[in-house]
Amino acid sequence: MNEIVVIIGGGIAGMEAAAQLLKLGHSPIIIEKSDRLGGHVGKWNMLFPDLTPAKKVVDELADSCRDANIFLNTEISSLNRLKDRYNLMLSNGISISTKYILFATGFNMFPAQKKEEYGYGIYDHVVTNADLEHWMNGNADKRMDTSGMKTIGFVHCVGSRDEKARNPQCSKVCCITAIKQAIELKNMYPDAQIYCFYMDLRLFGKKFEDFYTKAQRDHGIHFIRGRVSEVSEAMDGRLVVKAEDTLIGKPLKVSVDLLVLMAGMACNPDSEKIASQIALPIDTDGFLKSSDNIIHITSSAKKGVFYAGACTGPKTVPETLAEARSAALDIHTAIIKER
Amino acid sequence: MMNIFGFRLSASSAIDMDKVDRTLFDKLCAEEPDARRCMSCGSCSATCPAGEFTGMSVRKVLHNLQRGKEREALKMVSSCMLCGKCNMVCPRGINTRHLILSVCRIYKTEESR
Amino acid sequence: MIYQGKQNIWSDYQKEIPDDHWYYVRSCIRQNFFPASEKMFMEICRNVLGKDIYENEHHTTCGGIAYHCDTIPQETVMTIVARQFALMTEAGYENYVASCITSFGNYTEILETWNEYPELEAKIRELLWKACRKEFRKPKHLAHSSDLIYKFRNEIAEKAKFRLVNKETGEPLRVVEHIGCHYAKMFPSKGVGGAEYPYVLAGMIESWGGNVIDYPERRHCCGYGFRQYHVKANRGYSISNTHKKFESMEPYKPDMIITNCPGCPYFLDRWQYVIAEMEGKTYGENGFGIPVFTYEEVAGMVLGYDPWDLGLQLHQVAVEPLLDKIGIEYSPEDKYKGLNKKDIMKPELPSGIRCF
Amino acid sequence: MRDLYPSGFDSFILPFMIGMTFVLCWCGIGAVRVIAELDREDRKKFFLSFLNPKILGKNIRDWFCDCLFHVKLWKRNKLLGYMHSSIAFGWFMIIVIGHIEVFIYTPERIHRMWYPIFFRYFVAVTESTMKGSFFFFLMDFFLLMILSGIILAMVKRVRSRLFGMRRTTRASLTDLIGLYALWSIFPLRLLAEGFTADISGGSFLTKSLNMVLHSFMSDSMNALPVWWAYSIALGVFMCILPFSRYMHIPAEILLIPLRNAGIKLKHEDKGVARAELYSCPSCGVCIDTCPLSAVPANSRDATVYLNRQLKRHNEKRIDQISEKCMLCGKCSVVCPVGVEGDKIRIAHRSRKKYSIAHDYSLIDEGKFIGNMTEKRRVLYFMGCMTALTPAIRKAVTAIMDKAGEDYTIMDGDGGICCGRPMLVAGRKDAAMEMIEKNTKIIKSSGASVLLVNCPICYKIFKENYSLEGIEILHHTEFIDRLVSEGRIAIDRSETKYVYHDPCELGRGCGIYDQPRNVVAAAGTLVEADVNGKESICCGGSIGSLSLGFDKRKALTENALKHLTCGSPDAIVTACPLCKTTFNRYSDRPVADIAEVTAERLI
Repeated sequence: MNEIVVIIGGGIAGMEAAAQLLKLGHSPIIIEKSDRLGGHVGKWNMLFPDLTPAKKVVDELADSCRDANIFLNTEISSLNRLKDRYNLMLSNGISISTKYILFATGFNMFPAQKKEEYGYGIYDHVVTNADLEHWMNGNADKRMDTSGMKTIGFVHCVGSRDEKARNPQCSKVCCITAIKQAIELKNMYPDAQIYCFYMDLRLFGKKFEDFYTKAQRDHGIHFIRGRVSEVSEAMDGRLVVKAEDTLIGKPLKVSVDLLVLMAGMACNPDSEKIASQIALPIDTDGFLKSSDNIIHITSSAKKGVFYAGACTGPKTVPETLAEARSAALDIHTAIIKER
Repeated sequence: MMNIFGFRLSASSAIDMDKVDRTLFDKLCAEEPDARRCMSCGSCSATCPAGEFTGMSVRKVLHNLQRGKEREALKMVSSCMLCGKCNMVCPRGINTRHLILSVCRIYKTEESR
Repeated sequence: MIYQGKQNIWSDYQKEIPDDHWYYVRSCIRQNFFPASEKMFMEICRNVLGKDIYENEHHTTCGGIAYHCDTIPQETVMTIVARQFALMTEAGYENYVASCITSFGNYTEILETWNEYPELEAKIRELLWKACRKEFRKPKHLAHSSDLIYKFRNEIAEKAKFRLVNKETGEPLRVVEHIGCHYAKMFPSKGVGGAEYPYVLAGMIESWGGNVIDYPERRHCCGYGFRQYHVKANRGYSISNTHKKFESMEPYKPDMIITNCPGCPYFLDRWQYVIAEMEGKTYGENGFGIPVFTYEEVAGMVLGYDPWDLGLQLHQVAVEPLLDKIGIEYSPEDKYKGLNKKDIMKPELPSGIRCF
Repeated sequence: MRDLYPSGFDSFILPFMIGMTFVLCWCGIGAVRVIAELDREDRKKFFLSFLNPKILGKNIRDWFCDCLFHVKLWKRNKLLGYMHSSIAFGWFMIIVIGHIEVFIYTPERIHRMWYPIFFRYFVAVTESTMKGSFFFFLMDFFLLMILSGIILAMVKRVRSRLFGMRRTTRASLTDLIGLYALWSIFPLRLLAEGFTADISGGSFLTKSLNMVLHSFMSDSMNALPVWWAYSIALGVFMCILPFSRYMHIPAEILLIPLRNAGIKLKHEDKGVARAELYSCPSCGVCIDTCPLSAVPANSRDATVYLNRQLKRHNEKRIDQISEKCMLCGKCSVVCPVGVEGDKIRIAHRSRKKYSIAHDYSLIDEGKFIGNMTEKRRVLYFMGCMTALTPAIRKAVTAIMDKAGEDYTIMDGDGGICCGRPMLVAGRKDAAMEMIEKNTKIIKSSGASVLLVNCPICYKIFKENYSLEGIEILHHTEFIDRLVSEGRIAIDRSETKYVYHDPCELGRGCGIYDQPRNVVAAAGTLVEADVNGKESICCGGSIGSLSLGFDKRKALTENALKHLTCGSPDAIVTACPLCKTTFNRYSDRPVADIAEVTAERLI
């Protein structure tokens, strides 16, 4: 008998887990609230550090999980537990009973307009990392003035490591994303001066450091250690960015033609909403709480409920995929044990 | 000029990147492309024998030059003894001695300009 | 600039401003700097808007300047404030309205501190009791007097005789709004429109017909900064700040500056003279400066009060070019006439900046 | 023997005479110029040296050994040595014997410069004597010698490895013209003399050739075109000589007395340096020997190319080459004519202009003087690099403690640089200021021995400091002395050590034996395949100004490859910089000599 596994979220974690569960002979059901699979990665253009097209990754994953039951445009109306089974009511009227649920609910982009001082949604040429990827995917964006791109600023940690913005964790991927995007923009506008304003550069992953040195040496991207304090719009529409260069302890200002805010990863309120229906614990950082953070990252406090990907905290694409595989294996082991 | 008020306007100490002239630094990078690779770890400053007396720090020199604060940078550079300790400790392998010699050739002090 | 985006933010920072029955406390220094402003505020509240506003002659300083100059400890300033609240309580009011921005900030900070540390509030109650046998209730609403004018800006606009419009061209005047630092920078939610894009003065300007100028250094301090001005050795620092602000707004060619703080109009006004003397530079047209007003003065002006009754002759920067621009009539010969046309004598005119 | 032509002249000699006159004028003017470029004191020293019989004797010996016999090349490779000396000495002998023949047979023609060269054309043999045959034999013998050298030279063009050279210089156009002219001179001479051997006489070579030629050519007038060709070849060679590598032939004659007179190189292309430049035979021995050449692209930065660029005044390349060099000094050691590649480079560096001058006013030597209140026998100067290799400092002090030495450390908590790094960068004024400050400290200490463990410091202390009454010792000398005096004893182990000669210590200061004694006392000493004078720079040298970190790896690996060919268990060196550099890439332990000693102290 095929065991049904409900996967909440059709991002890369959900797709990868579904693909693995299919291979292991189970019947995954993906429930995705938007009209397409791929989640955040699906909206991205290129992925660090090898500039792999995001579309390629998403297409490959979608292909490998196409035999799963996929409900798009579907939300979970209610979720409750009955003995060892979970009953889900979906917004499309279908109800499912399953022993196994995988949360692959991912994260939300931190809303950059919350950092008012950076003027997102107020000034004409302020965009987020996601907007930039969207634009690089060929979508028009009137904030991108391609004719006058002489100076570009990147603000790291927008809504990351920011207790006042109630998002105290490091979003892990923004440093390397900023460097990637800076290099991409520099390739498009070789004469542009590009500034990255950072608090710490956290470049932990494979080849990340190479990327950083390349950005410095080959692309001449300027790294300024200091958090941007405020942004103003000058008369000509350029943005005046102020920060302290903490390495020499002096205030610094620069006018830029485009300001890219590296919006961080915030917890997804939807996952909290669903989790609360079966009383799953939430961690202090607002993300779902794993039963422990070292060897049981993919397990929850409830039997049959598993986690994969950024629903438990910021993760990179390869980390998310690895976690999805490991969650699939955990589910498989649990199913075998039950039999 | 001391004036009737007993105080005066002081120039801003802030760095204005809009006014930084990059010509000389670009020239320096053509000589020593690794100049841009500094990650400000501070190893060079900590090991510098001149630094103890004069505050010399290759990191700060590089930093100040990139921020248009040439005067501060050049003052430090003049106390370098070229011993090469910074060269040995730099984790990025920047050829600091060549860098300093190139700075000494490319830049000019205000007096000599 | 995306106006819609700003409106979104303003809608996030709407504070509750009481409609009526206000207990008013004056500023220590405003009456000396711009003497008609507080008088005009009372006049507008009572006679134009018809509100109940009460003030008590026993109130004192809030202790803010001493607090910010580090000359008195926190307990002292809190006890002073507690006494102010006690006076309000005794008078039977619960809507506390401060004329001074630093006071407003001071009250806000103390109320917030008491919320976080109730034991401190208890201690202050005890201290107040020991000191003067008074008890107090915390105000239900705390407002700055500019909040009230903001709230009733449209009523004022309806009754106005003039608009902030250039009479000749019909163009709206370009107005710089300068908010006192202690208004919302410490507690953004306590100010109308928050700290980054405050709306309290911008709202008045918009209702009264002007155009708000958004210049890069709009968030910058006027330069007063208590210790920076009070200690003569630091005054260069104070004026350098003001200078930076003027340099930033200059390209926008502002017609006037409106402020809501006691210190700001004074320093923005007087330092223009000092900068002119030191650097030979003026920021207005034809060798004049940019006139600086308090919001009460501007309200009085649009409502049609006589400029000299508003005390505009005490401004360093000549206001006459602006009055001409708006079309407000005034009699030049009465400028230096006091009450009952008594001659208060014309001051010596500076050389660096044009004045009348 | 009698004159064949009463005039004693034929127009074919003109090319030779033009060439000869030209080259003599050129060299004469050149020599005057070189001497004029010396400063007054050096010039005086140069002239006086000729009056000194000792120096004069040395000059003569060097002229013979270096210019004619190429003794250095013989030592390097026998075939290479033979090739050079056969041509040089053979040619010299042909000229000498030619003159002797003229002197004996036609003394009235001795003033005619062309006579000894074209003697066989102008004379006819009258009788056959023993004496005549002897000269004929000698002439043919030396001609054969030269021809054999020429054949070897041709072989070398194709297979230089046979001569122990992996890479040779890339010849310039003038070099090629000169080369082909030189190659053709002697075969043409053979042919010419072969044609006329029946009239003018000859020996085994020429006479035999004459027979062969006559078997199919009867008209002796055929000889004239060949004599023309011989003369033209000579003329071309001499005209091209000043512009080609063959300039080294006359230039070396001047360089030898300059060097023997003890005149130092002061300018990169004037005076001594000019003599050296022109003495460079472009042989390319320096290419293989240069540690930089471990990366093939770097072989264009060898001294031979520096010389070439200096002659061409290609400032950009000169800058590049002179700043890239590690100043290991190996090219100077192996150079057959004694071009001092490292000194030329330093001289060039010192002509660079620096708009930012040094300012050491804040570096206060008083702080160090104040720290040394008690007088000790030994003052130990660690140097900057040792601050980053504390194991060496610990070992040196442990050895001194064991020996009961009375010492103090001059720069235990940071010090003033010795000045050598600045000196080799060509900024002598700045270096002198550091020297002055350190001298003050050293003198105020009252110590009688200055101990250093860094060869870089050691060299400048030895050469540029004036520390009268204070003995300057490198720690290798110091430890060797302690061992031989019995003040310390080393427990010998079975470990196989290879000793790496640091450039500044070996070639720089001539210290080769003391460290080997110490290493041999601690274990088995094996030698690297190139060692001593030809030891390969570790790649970490402060001598190079422009060589980046990433470019040095290959050099270090190459040095390690040579060091470890005897499969040693560990590498021993005597320089903190070599130690750090080797440690980075070595597959076996690298230790300073002091560490090895301290570890095995009994």
